[in-house]
Amino acid sequence: MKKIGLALLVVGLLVSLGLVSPTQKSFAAEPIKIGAILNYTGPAAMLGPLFKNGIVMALEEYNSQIAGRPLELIVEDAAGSPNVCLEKARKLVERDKVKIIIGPLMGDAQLALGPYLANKGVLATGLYCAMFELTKYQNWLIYPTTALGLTLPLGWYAADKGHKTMVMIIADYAGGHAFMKGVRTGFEEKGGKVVQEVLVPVGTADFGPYISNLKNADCVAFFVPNTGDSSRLVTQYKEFGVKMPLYGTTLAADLPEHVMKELGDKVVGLQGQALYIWSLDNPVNKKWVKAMEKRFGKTPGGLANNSYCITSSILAGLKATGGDETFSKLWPAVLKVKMDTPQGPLAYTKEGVALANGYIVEAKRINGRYSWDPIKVYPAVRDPRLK
Amino acid sequence: MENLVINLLNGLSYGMVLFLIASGMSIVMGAMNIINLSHGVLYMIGGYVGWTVAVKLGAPFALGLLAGGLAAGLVGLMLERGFLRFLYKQPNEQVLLSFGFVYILSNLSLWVWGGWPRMPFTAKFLSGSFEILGRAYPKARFATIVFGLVLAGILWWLQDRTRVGAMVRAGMDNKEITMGLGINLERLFAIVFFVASFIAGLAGVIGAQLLGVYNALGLEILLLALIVIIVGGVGSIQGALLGGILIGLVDAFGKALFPRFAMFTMYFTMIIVLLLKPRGLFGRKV
Amino acid sequence: MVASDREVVRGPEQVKWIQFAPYFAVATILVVLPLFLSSYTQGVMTRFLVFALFSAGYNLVFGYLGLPSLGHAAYFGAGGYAVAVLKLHYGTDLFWLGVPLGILTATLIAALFGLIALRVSGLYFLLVTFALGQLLFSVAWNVKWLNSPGMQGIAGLSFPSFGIPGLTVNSTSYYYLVLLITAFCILALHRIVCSPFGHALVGIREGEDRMRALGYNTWLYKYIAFIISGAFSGVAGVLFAYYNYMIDPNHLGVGTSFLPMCMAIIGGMGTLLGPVLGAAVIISVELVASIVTPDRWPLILGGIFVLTIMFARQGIGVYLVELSKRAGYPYGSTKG
Amino acid sequence: MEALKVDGLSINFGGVKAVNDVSFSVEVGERLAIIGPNGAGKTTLFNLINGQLSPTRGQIFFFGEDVSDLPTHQRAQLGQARSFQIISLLQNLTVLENTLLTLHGTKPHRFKMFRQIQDFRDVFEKAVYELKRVGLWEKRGDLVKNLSYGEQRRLEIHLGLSMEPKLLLLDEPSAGSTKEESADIIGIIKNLESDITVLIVDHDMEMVFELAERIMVLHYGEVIADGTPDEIQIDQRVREIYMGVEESTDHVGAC
Repeated sequence: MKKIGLALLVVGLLVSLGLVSPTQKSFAAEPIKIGAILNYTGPAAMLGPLFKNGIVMALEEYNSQIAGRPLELIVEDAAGSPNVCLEKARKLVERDKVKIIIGPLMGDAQLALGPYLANKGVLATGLYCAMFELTKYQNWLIYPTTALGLTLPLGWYAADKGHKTMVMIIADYAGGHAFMKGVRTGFEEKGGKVVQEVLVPVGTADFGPYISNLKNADCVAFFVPNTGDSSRLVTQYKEFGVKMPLYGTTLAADLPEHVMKELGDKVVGLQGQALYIWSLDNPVNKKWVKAMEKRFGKTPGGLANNSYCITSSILAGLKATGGDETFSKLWPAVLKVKMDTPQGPLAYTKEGVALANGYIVEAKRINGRYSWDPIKVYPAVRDPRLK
Repeated sequence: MENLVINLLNGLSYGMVLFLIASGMSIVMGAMNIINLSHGVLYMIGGYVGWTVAVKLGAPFALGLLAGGLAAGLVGLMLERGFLRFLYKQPNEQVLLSFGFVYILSNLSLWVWGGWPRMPFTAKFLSGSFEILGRAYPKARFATIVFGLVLAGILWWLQDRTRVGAMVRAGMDNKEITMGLGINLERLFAIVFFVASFIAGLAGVIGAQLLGVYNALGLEILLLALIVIIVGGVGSIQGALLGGILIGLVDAFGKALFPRFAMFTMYFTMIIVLLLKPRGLFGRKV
Repeated sequence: MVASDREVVRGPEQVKWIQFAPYFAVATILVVLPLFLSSYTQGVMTRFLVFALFSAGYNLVFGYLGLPSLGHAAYFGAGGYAVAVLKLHYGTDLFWLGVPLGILTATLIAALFGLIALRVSGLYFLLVTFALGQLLFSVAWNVKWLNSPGMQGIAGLSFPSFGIPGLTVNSTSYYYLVLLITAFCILALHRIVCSPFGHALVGIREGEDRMRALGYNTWLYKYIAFIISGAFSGVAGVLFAYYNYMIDPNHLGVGTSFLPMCMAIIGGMGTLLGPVLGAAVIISVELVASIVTPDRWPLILGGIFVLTIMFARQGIGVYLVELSKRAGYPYGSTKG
Repeated sequence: MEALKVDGLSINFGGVKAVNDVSFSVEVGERLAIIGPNGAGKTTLFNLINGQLSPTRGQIFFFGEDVSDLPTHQRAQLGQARSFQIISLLQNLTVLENTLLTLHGTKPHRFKMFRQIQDFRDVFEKAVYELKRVGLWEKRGDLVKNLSYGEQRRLEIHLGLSMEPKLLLLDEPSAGSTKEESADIIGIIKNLESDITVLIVDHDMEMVFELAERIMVLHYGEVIADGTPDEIQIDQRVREIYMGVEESTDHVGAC
């Protein structure tokens, strides 16, 4: 028995030595390596595979090669921590010599990576919008728009519905603040007033105490990250019987249909902002949804669409440079890309921020099937801070 | 006034979940001198199994409760019989081994149940809310308080009135004497560990009424359990109950009054207790 | 309990040079190998050295004194935060400023926390140190001054500068700097462990009452050892912050505190080089496992923990030494 | 001159008076035995003199100095050495290490951090001398837990002596020893220099009467007799107490 234990340990060490040693150069055409930092463990563990599906779809549309150079995807686990993301980014850049990194998801991780990736001249992207602060580095592709731009329409929408005052529940981290600043900006632009901001830590198990102590207002808007926090907040909000209408951000992504089914009728009638729904009525989308269903066996959501659109635009840029992934060539090429994505038309500003449609959706139950239905579109939303 | 009552109820219901998770861990620490860091993961497994039975298979909530408890109990028993029993009196090794199982069991349950969190669920007759002082309050939370108090009563009875409880108390005071009395310590420890894990599983299902179940819960709840044990003292049901309620209330009122410092208030309370009573409110020498 | 600390006392007998052969071999690898590696792998080795130092310093309290601290990240992180705050608020990454400030911060915090933690021992010591570390974690989380705008933690750090014109530090030179400092610190730890002071620590671990009756002020010994250990953790934290480009509240919390404990147990606690070996094992397994399987790496890491405890309970280091003894090699045996 | 003076010493454990208003003094070089049935408070008294416990009331003077509030280690520095009832040697360390730690304990350089312990030559040579004297030099590298019980007892007493104490507290030195080992220990104590003051607690009456110049009898924490061995032997109360409990003492032995 002891020998087995030792043998396993020794094998482990040898394997590690083998992998640490420099990778062998092949004589075939150098692959174009694309790094992806996705969540496979930690609080957002379920999102990694979804993002990956979108990326894989985009790569396969090019048959995984551009200008004779194979496309190679290297996936790393973000583990939900900015520090781990930075470590993984260093591995991708310094060991794998990657020039393109897709991800990470969370705003604070993006801010942590910012200085390093700018310094190394790597094309970086968020996964689901990104922080405006990153535009100063001039190497971040921000799709579909900045965090603030993404939620701007929700503020407008709430004001358009005649609400004068609002309470905000904000996840206390970089992304949360940016999202809710968007709602606030939109709401105040149209004459609304925010009367209370409730900051909640990421991963809050019990929102009860927060919900019990909300001030009175015409409506409540929230952003909390991930399915877990969002679904707990929605459930607990209903349980406590608060009468104020509730508006959510990033809804279709955080509460996809199978989660809605589990939440049941609690969720019906919930309105909020979303960036993509599978039922969008445009030909590109219809074709794409079919392809995704065929390839992965399930209906895609906003996350897969997001990573798909980002990857597609990068690949289009790569095609334009003839497969040259050098940052100084690739960056301008990607910024010039104009394409129709399932989500709508895509174009980048000179800061690298996409101007995509913003959708307001409502949770409905039709024939026993729960779904998000788009009820309003705000085309080509623009972060007011952009020139 | 209504706010005060609602906050109080919030604190109590959350506190009861904390009590349930901390009590088993605390007894195992006190009676067996075993630090089991995978206790939080047992809680999570209980919650997941409870969900599978009560929601996925549509069985009654009580059955889910039982299934959750049993599943966690059996996993716990396997841990004790297969591994921890070789490590009595080796606290450092226990720490590392049980943390290894935190990694393994969390990842395995990620495999089995996927990363999507499960929504809070409860028995049919407990869903919905009733009115207190003109404010709606969820029934399930009230039920959690009742569950917690009932289990506290049962544990108290087990510890103070039964033979096993007497042996455990004797074992805490003096291991040699217990062995001298001809008690089969091996069997006693296995029973204690099973019961503690069983309670963790129950807690998982009861807590799921408020919190649902998700993969990161194993570690989150472990940290909370440690805080409760520090406040309440190792090896005492009373300590775990008082610690759980105190931390639950501090959490509820902290979130209500100083939402910006939600995390800080809990740790701050812990340190204040430590400064006044280094072994916790009901701590004994270990 | 464990070989080398007790066998160090071997009197005036002759030392055989062959006994040091493995150490020379390892030293040679550490000096020469990085020259042939990518900057990333140099970074990984830097990381290994930092954690080897952290763990070895931690082991003074954990292995030698027998007090299981679950809060040493507080001192590690404090060192790192000192460097990070210097950069964030004063715009300097001067080595000569960061190192003393980091060590000072860590030492002062250890001196304060030691007063609280050393009122208890055993299991309670573990819980109290955990609590203190988490308190610092929540402070770093909530205090705006300790965070870069918009995020938790401080990003945008870089390798240190030395204020010498024309001298810039890259990953290679930083590796050698860390190697030098780590080697120096481990030698210092070696002196401490072999001194009357170090032996007294082991004595206190084995029987505090007796040591008191022999005239040792055991509390003072524990307190001093705690502070020294905190200071070494601080050094490691400073080196880490320069290497890691960022520092965040988690570097003060229980997750980071847990690392040196794992490393010490896996390598062999109560020995000087056990934690170093443990650091090598954990850093490489973590790295390889997450490359091989990004979604299943916790299974491998957890499996290593379980295997070590079940098959090489005294730590891999001690286990290897005993195996080599059985095989008849003189290596590792320091018995006179 | 008085080596030790105890004045009105009392300690309560949860209401039980373990030691109650005990006063006595010991001259320099005197050998005093303290006897009494189990639970009489002998070991507690030692713990008080030694500083492991602090008294509820009363004072302790050591060579005229009030040491009532000093911690154990400072009393050791002043010249108290103690052997424990249950052997307290550091079981997982070697014989040599135990010896070195003992010898370094009362030295001013014990906080030195950057010199190896074996480089303090004077201490090292003293350790070699002591180990050879006690006959354990050959076993210097063995863990203490691997020594026989008698060897451990011998080492412990010897190490106590090597601290060059002014006052030696021997708590049941004969416990668990064979006849020969006991005789050995008696020999060691008899050969002590005459200016060392010795307090002995033991159940072995043979040893007590052989060694003690004076005997004090404790019962339920109180002194009930104090005199020469001859006086104690004929004391009526002592006889009553001892006749009543003699049987159980034999059984329980070391307790």
